[in-house]
Amino acid sequence: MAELKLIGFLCNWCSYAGADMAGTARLKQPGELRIIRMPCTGRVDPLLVLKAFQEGADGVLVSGCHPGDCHYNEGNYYARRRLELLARMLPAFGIEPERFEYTWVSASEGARWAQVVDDFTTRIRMLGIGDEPTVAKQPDDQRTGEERAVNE
Amino acid sequence: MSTIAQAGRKATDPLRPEPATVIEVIPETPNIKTLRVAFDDPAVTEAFSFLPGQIGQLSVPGAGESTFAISSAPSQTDVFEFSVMKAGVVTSAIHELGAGDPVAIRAPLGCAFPTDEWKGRNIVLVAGGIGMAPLRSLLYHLLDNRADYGGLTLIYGARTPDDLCFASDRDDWRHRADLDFTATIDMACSIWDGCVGLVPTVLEERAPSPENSVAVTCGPPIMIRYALESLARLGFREEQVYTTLERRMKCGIGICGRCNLGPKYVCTDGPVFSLAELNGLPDEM
Amino acid sequence: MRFITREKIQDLLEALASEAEVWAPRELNGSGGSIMFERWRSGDPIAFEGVTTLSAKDMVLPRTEKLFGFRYTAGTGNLLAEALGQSAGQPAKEKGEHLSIDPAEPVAEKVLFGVRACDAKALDVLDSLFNRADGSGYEDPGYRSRRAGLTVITIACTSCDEACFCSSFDNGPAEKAGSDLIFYPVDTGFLVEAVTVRGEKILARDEAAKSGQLFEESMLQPPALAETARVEGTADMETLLPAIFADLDFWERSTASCISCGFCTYGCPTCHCFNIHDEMRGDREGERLRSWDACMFHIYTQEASGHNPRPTPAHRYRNRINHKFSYYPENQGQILCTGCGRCIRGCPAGLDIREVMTAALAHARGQGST
Amino acid sequence: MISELAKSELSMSDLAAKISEALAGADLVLGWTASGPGGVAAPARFYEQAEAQQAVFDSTCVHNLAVHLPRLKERRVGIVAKPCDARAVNQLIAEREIDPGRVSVIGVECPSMVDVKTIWRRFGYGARIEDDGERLLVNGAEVERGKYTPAKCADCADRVHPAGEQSAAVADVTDETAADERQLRERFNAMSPAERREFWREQYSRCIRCYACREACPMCYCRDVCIMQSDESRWTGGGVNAGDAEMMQLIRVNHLAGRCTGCGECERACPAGIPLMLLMEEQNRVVEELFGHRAGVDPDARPPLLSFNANNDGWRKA
Repeated sequence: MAELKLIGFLCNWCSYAGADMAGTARLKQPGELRIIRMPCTGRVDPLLVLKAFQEGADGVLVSGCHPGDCHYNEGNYYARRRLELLARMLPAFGIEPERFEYTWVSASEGARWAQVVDDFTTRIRMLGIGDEPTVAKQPDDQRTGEERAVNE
Repeated sequence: MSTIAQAGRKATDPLRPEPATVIEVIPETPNIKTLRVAFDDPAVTEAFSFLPGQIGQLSVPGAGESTFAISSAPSQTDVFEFSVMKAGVVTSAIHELGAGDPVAIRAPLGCAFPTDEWKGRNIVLVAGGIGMAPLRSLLYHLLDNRADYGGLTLIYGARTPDDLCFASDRDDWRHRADLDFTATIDMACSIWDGCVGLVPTVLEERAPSPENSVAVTCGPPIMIRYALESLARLGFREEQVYTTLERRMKCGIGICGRCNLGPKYVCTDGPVFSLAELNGLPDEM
Repeated sequence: MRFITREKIQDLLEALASEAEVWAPRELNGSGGSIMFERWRSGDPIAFEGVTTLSAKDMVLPRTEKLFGFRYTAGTGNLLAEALGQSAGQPAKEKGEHLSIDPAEPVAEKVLFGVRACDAKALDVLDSLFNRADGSGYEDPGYRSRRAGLTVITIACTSCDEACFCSSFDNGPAEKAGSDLIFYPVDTGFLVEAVTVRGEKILARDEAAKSGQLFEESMLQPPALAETARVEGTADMETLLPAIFADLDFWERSTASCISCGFCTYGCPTCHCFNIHDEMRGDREGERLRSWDACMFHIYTQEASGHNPRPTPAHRYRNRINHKFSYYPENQGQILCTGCGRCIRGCPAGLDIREVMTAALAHARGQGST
Repeated sequence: MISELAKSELSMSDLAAKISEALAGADLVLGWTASGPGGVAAPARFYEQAEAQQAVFDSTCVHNLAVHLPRLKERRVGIVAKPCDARAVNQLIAEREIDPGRVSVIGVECPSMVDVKTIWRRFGYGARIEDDGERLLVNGAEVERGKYTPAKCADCADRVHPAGEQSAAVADVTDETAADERQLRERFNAMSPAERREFWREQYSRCIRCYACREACPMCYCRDVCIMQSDESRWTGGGVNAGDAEMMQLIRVNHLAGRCTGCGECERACPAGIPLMLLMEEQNRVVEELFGHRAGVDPDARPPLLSFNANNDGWRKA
């Protein structure tokens, strides 16, 4: 069975450090999540999440500082609005909303991080492999009739 | 399902580049590098030749393709040069290249300076910044065939000494008896003891005679504009003045549509134009 | 003339589909009733009426076309580079990379059924740039092989709508150029006229048909053809347009409602401008693609320096009109418009190219007299 | 500034007078004339008071002319605006994209638009449309208005003009209203996410990347530096294909979050008939649900995604 592809966008100042702590403490956690370090959840353009799904991610997790604790004071407040909106829009885009999660994990919460990853990974494992990447790059020569719904 | 093989197509597909390799990268200024390149296929090298003023499409496959003047001497074809100013995506990728890196090239494209018509005449070259690149190829051609031409004047300027390209060439040019060379910078500075002044101003000070002469100018659009005015004041008629133009190009063969000035395509009808030709075209620079 | 019944069209296409891809107009579901050229398979319905939303030009100029694939591999590349590198005491192949470019791929033969004369004529207009019959000009390998493998079966128009204006040009609703066969609609079927040898071969292929004879002789009279709207003086535009080129105020006013989208060019059967761009598939290989591009886009002429010679929609529309009615006729000897009317039907801003043409002609003539 | 509304009995001479009046202080006025292609109204610009007589306003004035305002920033502009168009003007003001001091809105009551595109698809391009406010005639024969009312008009929430006055007749909302669009929406709503993904792929496979959706949108004023058509950005490739078309629309939806005024111009402009408003409507609904915000209603309102509420935004507990 193909391996799940999970992408995590983690704030550099807290969740990334928290993940690091979980690692150094040798807390048991599943290995499918690939972490991308971000300067702040405020930098996590919702389009990054959508692009990850389009390119074939089976699940995307965003994690940052607890509200009130942003290194830049308010980045995660903005992020919270964007990410909540994104979460509610996913079904309309055709993405199962359960495949996306955003959460807050501080630098000292190594154990909590391990729990978050475990929960998220377990959830995506239950859902299974997601949609195939939308293969964009097909030259038009291969445009065929049968992929289309047509009036009979 | 039958298919037609693309047999019968001409031996060369003009949109298909030839693999080539960077031989050497010469930093010229903080944002200009000269790449010495050679085709990978000896048969391609064998068949390759170009004339001064012609252009080529240099690509870093994956990043894209961009158009540049060939800046080296037409007499040398096994290794030739493009001088590239960093501006966009492709030129940034080109600036990342080092010796040994693969590139792909379509060249030569476009038309050349009519150097045969100029035989026996004095030639005045007026260049600014990266605009020296096509004129450098022309200059080498003139020097390689020095006896065919009269007086040879080069005025080359840039904003600062650091922005002047081709440092080792300039040493040579300065010492040549058969070339009247002036390098100039826009504003005086401590590391420069040469001529100071904007190119058009210096041009008028040097005041080359229009008598039996041809002037060729290339540089930033604003410099070209004032240089053309200066040449007119010096008495150069529009058919005595040539320039080489830059436009956004894609195909390089006159069909993709974007580089036209009226019905003329800079990539095929140019990039070399006489001022007389340009004055007959719509003003859409 | 030869004649085929409507019922036997399916048999005809069936026979043709055994040897080539057949493409025919068809109403699409869920698209608000758009008619598009679609790959035809046995039994598929055909939209005999109406005009397709897009032209048939993607038969010869695909929306996105692979020019070639390329790959970076380890290994020897340039012998000269290596020799020079060794003599300079530096390893030439720092990254050990070699670039190879894939050979061209074959393209499928296609039959285009049910195209209108304006779209077929457009192929002839494009031939004069991409594939001159006399071999005197540029020959585009991709275009040429697609065109060489394309059979064009045209249905002449017996009716038209308000946006049609093909009668303004040399071509009309039953123009032959670009077609191999012309079908003239009559009561129960079509009178058929062969234009090319390829067309004649199709007329002569009855023996291959499962259902017996496809074509029969008919004494029916050809139908009355559509009379479209006309713009007078289109041939004069080649010489008149340059006179008003510099009057940007005129172009701004007459094209003011343009919102600078690309539908007029993408819908147009003759617009052919393109972009060349690379796309990687992972780190080591990729493709160079040629895709439709439009002169109405700002980015089309945007230079890396920041300068743009056509910065506003008016600059761009001016270029489009000039290209169609002045530059292309001057360079290729044909007007780059066949009057299909798609740019009028589909313009989201309600701009009518005929009004711009008429205004430009009047303005140029007015200037000429002063 | 949003000027007083034209009165309910707006006649064409009133409209001409309003335009003339606006031209006293403006360089040009954006409006419509009757002589558009296909015999319906087409956008026009009025520069001279004498030209104002040509102005019309009827139910074929479907275009949202606010799309032109960002390109006319240097000019003083009057604009004839339906209530939904005026929301776009408001939103442009709210985003500081245009200077309210340079724009004067000539508000017109909306009789509810007719879906010209659908009429033409059904009756042929250029079919004659007559609408006396009660009966809708196509080629001289009465048709059921509800079938040719865009869903955005049937569901119009802007009967009150943003300038404050009551906007008159909006088409009776019946089950027959905008039947096709409703059917599509119901079908979409019933789909699973996987079915929707398929639905969108099918839809996006028709996209030809003409950017009409973007160019027709009054809020897509990044235009010339838009990231979905840039040499620099790698959000999309340069080709024409369903994947890039999907990314383009995801970009548009995202960038219009809390900003879309629901005018439906993207969908109307799309030559491929892609139902783009399905996404916009859903997002507008979610934005209102989450932030209580409707774009363009209040020119002083802060866009919801450019602000936050530290205490009340906690939808998910830590």
